[in-house]
Amino acid sequence: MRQNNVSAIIDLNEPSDALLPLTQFRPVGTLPFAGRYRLIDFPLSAISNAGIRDVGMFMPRSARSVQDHVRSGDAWNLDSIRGGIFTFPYVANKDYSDPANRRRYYDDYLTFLRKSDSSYTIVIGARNVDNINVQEVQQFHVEGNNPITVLYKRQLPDKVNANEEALNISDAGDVTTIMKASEITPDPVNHMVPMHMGVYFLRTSLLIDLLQNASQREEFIRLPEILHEALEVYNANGYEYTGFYANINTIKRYFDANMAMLDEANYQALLFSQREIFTKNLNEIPTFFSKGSDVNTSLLGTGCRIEGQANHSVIFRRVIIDRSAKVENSIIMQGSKIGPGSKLNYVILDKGVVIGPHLTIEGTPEKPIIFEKNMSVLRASDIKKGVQH
Amino acid sequence: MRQNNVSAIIDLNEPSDALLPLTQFRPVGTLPFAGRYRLIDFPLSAISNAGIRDVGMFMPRSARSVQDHVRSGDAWNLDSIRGGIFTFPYVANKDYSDPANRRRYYDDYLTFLRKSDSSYTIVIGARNVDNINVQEVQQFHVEGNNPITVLYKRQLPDKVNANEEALNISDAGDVTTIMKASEITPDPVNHMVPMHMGVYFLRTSLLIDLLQNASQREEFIRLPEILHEALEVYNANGYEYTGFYANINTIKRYFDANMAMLDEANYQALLFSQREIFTKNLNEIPTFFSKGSDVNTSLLGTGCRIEGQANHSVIFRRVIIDRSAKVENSIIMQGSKIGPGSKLNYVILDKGVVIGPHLTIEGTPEKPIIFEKNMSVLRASDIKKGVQH
Amino acid sequence: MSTEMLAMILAGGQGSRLGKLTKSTAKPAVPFGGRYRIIDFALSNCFNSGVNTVGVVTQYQPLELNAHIQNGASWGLDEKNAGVTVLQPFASREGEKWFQGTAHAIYQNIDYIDLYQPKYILILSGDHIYKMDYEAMFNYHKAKKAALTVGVLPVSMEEATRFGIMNTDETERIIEFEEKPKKPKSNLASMGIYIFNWPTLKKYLVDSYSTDGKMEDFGKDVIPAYLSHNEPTYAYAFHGYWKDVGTIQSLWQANMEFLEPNNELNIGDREWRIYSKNDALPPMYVTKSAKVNNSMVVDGCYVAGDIEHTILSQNVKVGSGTVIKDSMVMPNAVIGKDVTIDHAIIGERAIIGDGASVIGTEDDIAVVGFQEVLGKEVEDE
Amino acid sequence: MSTEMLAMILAGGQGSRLGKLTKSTAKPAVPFGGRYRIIDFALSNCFNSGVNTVGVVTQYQPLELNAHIQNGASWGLDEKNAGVTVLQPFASREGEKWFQGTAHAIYQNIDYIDLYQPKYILILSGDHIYKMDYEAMFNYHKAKKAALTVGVLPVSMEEATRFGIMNTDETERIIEFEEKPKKPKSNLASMGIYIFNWPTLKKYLVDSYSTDGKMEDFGKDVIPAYLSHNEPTYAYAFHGYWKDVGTIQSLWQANMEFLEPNNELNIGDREWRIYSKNDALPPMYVTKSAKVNNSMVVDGCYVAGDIEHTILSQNVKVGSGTVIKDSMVMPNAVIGKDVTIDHAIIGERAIIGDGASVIGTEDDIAVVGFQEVLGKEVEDE
Repeated sequence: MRQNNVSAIIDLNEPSDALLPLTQFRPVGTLPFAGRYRLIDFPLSAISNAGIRDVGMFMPRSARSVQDHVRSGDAWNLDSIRGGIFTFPYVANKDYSDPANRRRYYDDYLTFLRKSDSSYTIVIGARNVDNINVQEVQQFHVEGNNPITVLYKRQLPDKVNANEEALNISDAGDVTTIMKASEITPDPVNHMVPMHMGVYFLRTSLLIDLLQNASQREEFIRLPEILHEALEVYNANGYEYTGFYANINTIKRYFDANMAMLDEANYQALLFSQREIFTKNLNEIPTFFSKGSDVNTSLLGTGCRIEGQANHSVIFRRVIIDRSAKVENSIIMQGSKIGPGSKLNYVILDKGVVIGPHLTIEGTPEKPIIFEKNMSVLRASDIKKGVQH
Repeated sequence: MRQNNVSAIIDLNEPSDALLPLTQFRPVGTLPFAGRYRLIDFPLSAISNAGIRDVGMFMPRSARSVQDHVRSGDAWNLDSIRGGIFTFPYVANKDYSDPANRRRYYDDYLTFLRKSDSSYTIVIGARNVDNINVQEVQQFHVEGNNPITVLYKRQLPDKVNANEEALNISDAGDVTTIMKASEITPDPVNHMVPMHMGVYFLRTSLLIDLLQNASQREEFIRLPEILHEALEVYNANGYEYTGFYANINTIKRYFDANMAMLDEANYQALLFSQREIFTKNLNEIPTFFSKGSDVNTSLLGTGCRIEGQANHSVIFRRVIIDRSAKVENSIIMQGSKIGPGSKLNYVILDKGVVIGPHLTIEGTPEKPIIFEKNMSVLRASDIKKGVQH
Repeated sequence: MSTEMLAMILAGGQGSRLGKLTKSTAKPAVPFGGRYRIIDFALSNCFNSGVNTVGVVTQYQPLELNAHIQNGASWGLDEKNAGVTVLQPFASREGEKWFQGTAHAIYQNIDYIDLYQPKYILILSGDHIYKMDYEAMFNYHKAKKAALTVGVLPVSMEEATRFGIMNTDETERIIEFEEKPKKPKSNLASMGIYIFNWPTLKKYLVDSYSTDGKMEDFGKDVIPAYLSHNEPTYAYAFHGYWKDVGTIQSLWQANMEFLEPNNELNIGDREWRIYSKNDALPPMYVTKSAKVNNSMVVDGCYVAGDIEHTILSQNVKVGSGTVIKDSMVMPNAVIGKDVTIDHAIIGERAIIGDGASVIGTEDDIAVVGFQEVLGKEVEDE
Repeated sequence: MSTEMLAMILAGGQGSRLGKLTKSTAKPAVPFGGRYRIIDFALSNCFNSGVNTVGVVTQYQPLELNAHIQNGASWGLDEKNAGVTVLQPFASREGEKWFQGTAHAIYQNIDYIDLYQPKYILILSGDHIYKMDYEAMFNYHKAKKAALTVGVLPVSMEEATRFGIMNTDETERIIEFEEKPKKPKSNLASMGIYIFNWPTLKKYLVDSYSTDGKMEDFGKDVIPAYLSHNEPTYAYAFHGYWKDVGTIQSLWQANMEFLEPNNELNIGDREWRIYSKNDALPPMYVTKSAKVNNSMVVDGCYVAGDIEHTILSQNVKVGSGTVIKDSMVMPNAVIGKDVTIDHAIIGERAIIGDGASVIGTEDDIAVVGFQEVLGKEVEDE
């Protein structure tokens, strides 16, 4: 019943080039998702639901969106008199040639971990869509043989990229190495590959040792690499996560994961589970569906005005779909406006995009067309401003 | 009655070399003051007491101490549903050679000012100890002839450094230029010089214009310089501040300002005025004065254990003064410990300094000896670790 | 602590004319407009008008109201030395303090009010839907050097017979007050909104309760006393949308008006926002089989049926084959498949079983109470 | 919402044995130890034990208690779907709900408790000074498969005659309960701390109030009923500092014990902190003429006099020439010059004029009430 003696580390410096232009001014962790959330809501909620109150966040280059969203952490009960959010400021990659910056990197982690006085630490990214039961992971870890526990999700090889990381699991069930997905033999029964989720659970004292050892080295080595190495030295317990999972590392994955939420089973399983997904609270008016509007198989935020059609789409708050406009298979972020008569299919609009009247914009399921934040697309010639890759 | 339509800008990047080593890991703005406060509490309280709820803070290189202290801003009512604290990340000085960083500098300010939708803006530093009535300044500004109002405090020339900035005030009462104190003729009656407090009040629309113009220039120019120039172009209304004032720009000033608070009149006037000084709330046990302790003319925080003597000193929370130790004319910051029998006179201990038993450390009123954060001074040979300058 | 004007919201009414809807909750906590509770309007008006200290007086089933208001942060009413306080009956050495009427409720909370030493006190009702700038009324009160200013709404002469009517002279000073006059002389209906100079009001109340104790009600007792003692009492006319939602019929009507895109209340105006306690709920999901027209839907809703000219509140579930028309569904209601709902109000956490019908008419709105279960269990999808 | 164990703190007592100190405030809001109010101990124990949902039941002069507790954030009791709720009397369709006794107060708040669907309920008193890990007691309760576990304190046999005494068998099961026995058979005194299985307790209460309504008090009614119905009822012994501060004498005594550097309560232990609502006050100022020995002083204090074996609470002012010994001064008291105070408790916001004396003895502590003014006005310095 007492709060868990676990602290959490979230590193928001995750590779994001494959998600451009959506990640031009934000890290992967604050990508809007499913009409209401940001990706970082998933790890923060998992942490909060496990009663964890000490969270260290390694801030990305563009920290504004993280600060705006997380604020004092009150949405996740992280503004308590005990614990709270501890942020590590961003250091440009090249600056790690400076030994003072290297030292600060390790010192930040070590200071946080010692201050938390926790027995265990979970290290978790901000790019996964999932709903992890951290208390169950802790239980699994305590009963396991190895000093580190690592999480995996079984997936079919054709659903993953050959270069993505998978776990090599011994017959005894220990995780011995991390390999490319293409190098792992799929399970003979279900034909699946255990994909590395990038989530580690271990004793805080061990993590402190690992960081201290790394700080003695000549070359700079980041926390994910430290854990990767440690896993191969010590072996790890492999905890299988079985719920909804998406690893948002490409535009295609981002698009597909949003579309997957339009499947009612996924919507219910991920968002209405025992373990609530928390996010920043907003004061917004109801969404108005006018006479003659036509909406099907869609998620919508509040504050929208829908006069036209929306079909199989994810629509964030304060979006306007004007009369006889039609949005299909698209993601429309906060505050975007679609002018009368315009047709969108396989399109992603970042926040505040304005689409003028009577335009037709058509992407493909493989390559949706993306319009950057606050862009105006008022005439047909503007459509080429969209990015497709 | 409705909240004032004023926003505030606090730049925490103030010169701090003359305050080393106290400013090694913190900006001037988070220097501990008077046993309980940080310097930034004074501008934040002035802002809060005037009903201002939009505050832009330009963060310093070492942002941790600012974040730890200010948090969500709730101690100053700055965590409301409307407004709040907007932080501008630190950019290393040299990086302003990069046009992208220059652009971001101006954009940050402009975004904040436009978002605040305020009529007026106060620009204020974090290095002053004072208790400004911003509503009175606003009233004064509205009634004045010039588009900018600047604050000054009259001081005797021997209390200021020749190079400090003073205001040149015309016979008509307009501030026309900023000059060195030594260049200004003191008032023939009171022999005082109007010292520039570095606080400006102006229409937000004018500040936006000034920033936009500056952003067009070739060379980089910071906000204080922009305002300095504008003052000379437009002239300014000079608002005379008459309360307690200290501009903390040297160790000597820092030391003297703390000692000044031991004068009961200053203590009452600054800390028990109508305009409360807010600071971060702390949960701390009472201070215990043991049998035989002897404390006089001193300020103390909570959580201390005093067994020895304290005379004319400023003692922060959780300090231990062991039996027969004696502290005089000194500033002892949070968590420091003074061993039995040790004598300190004209000494500044940063946080968490441990002074061993039976040591005598003696600075001078002009040059107190400073010991850095968490330093251990266990034997006589360690005393030379102290800094005196 | 001191504040120039303190507001007291009288939220104590049992609201028995709302029938089943207020069986286990206070009227100000009744949901409205999909996203709000009635008291949100008074609280938001306070914040938007710069009134930062608010007492909410309640004594009837306050659990939901307390849970809604919490520390007032949702409305910006959580500043130091200010904020919102829920005031309930309590016991003192003098005995138990139950509230007997609007003025008596203020009398019983003098200790609370005096904590803030206000010069003025703003009395509000917790069950009206409107947007009003109390600061403008306050400026009027000060300009008129009034002891009491009464907020009044110009109504039609026919309607005037149903209200307390203020008859004024050419300076807007009130010279007579008539409760539901058969032949009204004026059309200025009292909104139950008052600004008093606090020291004067306090004296009237304390004097009364140390003698005959007759100052129970503002309309019946205090205003007549002020008039007979020649206290300067003025009428401040409010022009704008205002609705008392004290009956099933008016509550339904106000919700239907709320649906109108050009509704005078203008809920979307971001310069005068109406705040509420917001939970972080999942986005609404509109399924393949759904049809939603001329309706408002909010977060947490799951809609598989046909929704026409209807408001769905947070976390409402509507099964497929169901048709809902001209209705208001309150939060957390679960409506099964093939249900027919027409001209109805469905209470919070009500459960309407598959195939059930709830049919009202424009003059006789059907009501399903809070947590009421109708028809057979809803099938798990 | 659901929580495994919910705590209910009974903070409703009028505390008339505290005389003037509780004339206008509830007992749990009485200041203690310079920096605390009595209820801080129960609330901090809850947070430290991982109990995150707490109802505080009160009906007597709750203004100060409410202002102190606010939203519970000071004690970490402000989490979503949890937190602290102050429960006061209210009216329902069934009538007005006044609390008649400890068990009746729980009965009246069944709706609140059921919001969280707890399996267990922890009953606490709001007027004890102690540090206790309720989680350890909870583990005991589950291990014993008890329906009720009573927290007991081993006392001396002489003292046992003043308490409710639990007689147990060798398994620690309670077989008999005696209120203030003349010849005690055991030394296990009830602390007024209970863990019940909530469904069972609820059934007992509901059955009682639908028939004879006799389940008013836990000690007098509920425990005997549990024993007579053979419900498994166990005694959990607590070892540590525990003090009921229900009288002037015991309140003074507990404060003096608090001053002892080796006090068993160990207030400085940062592993089990006692939290309180903290205001940001200026540092304490000890003047040239002051002498402070064997005393505790906190922020906001101004000390120019001679303080010996005394606790000064927040914002207390003590003029020069004044001598205070063996006393406890509550927040915001102003003590003039040349005052003599000995063996006394000075109430909140009391004013002691220049030259006045307040002299008690160890057996008859002198008391100055809340806001009481003694002697002539204090001279402005």
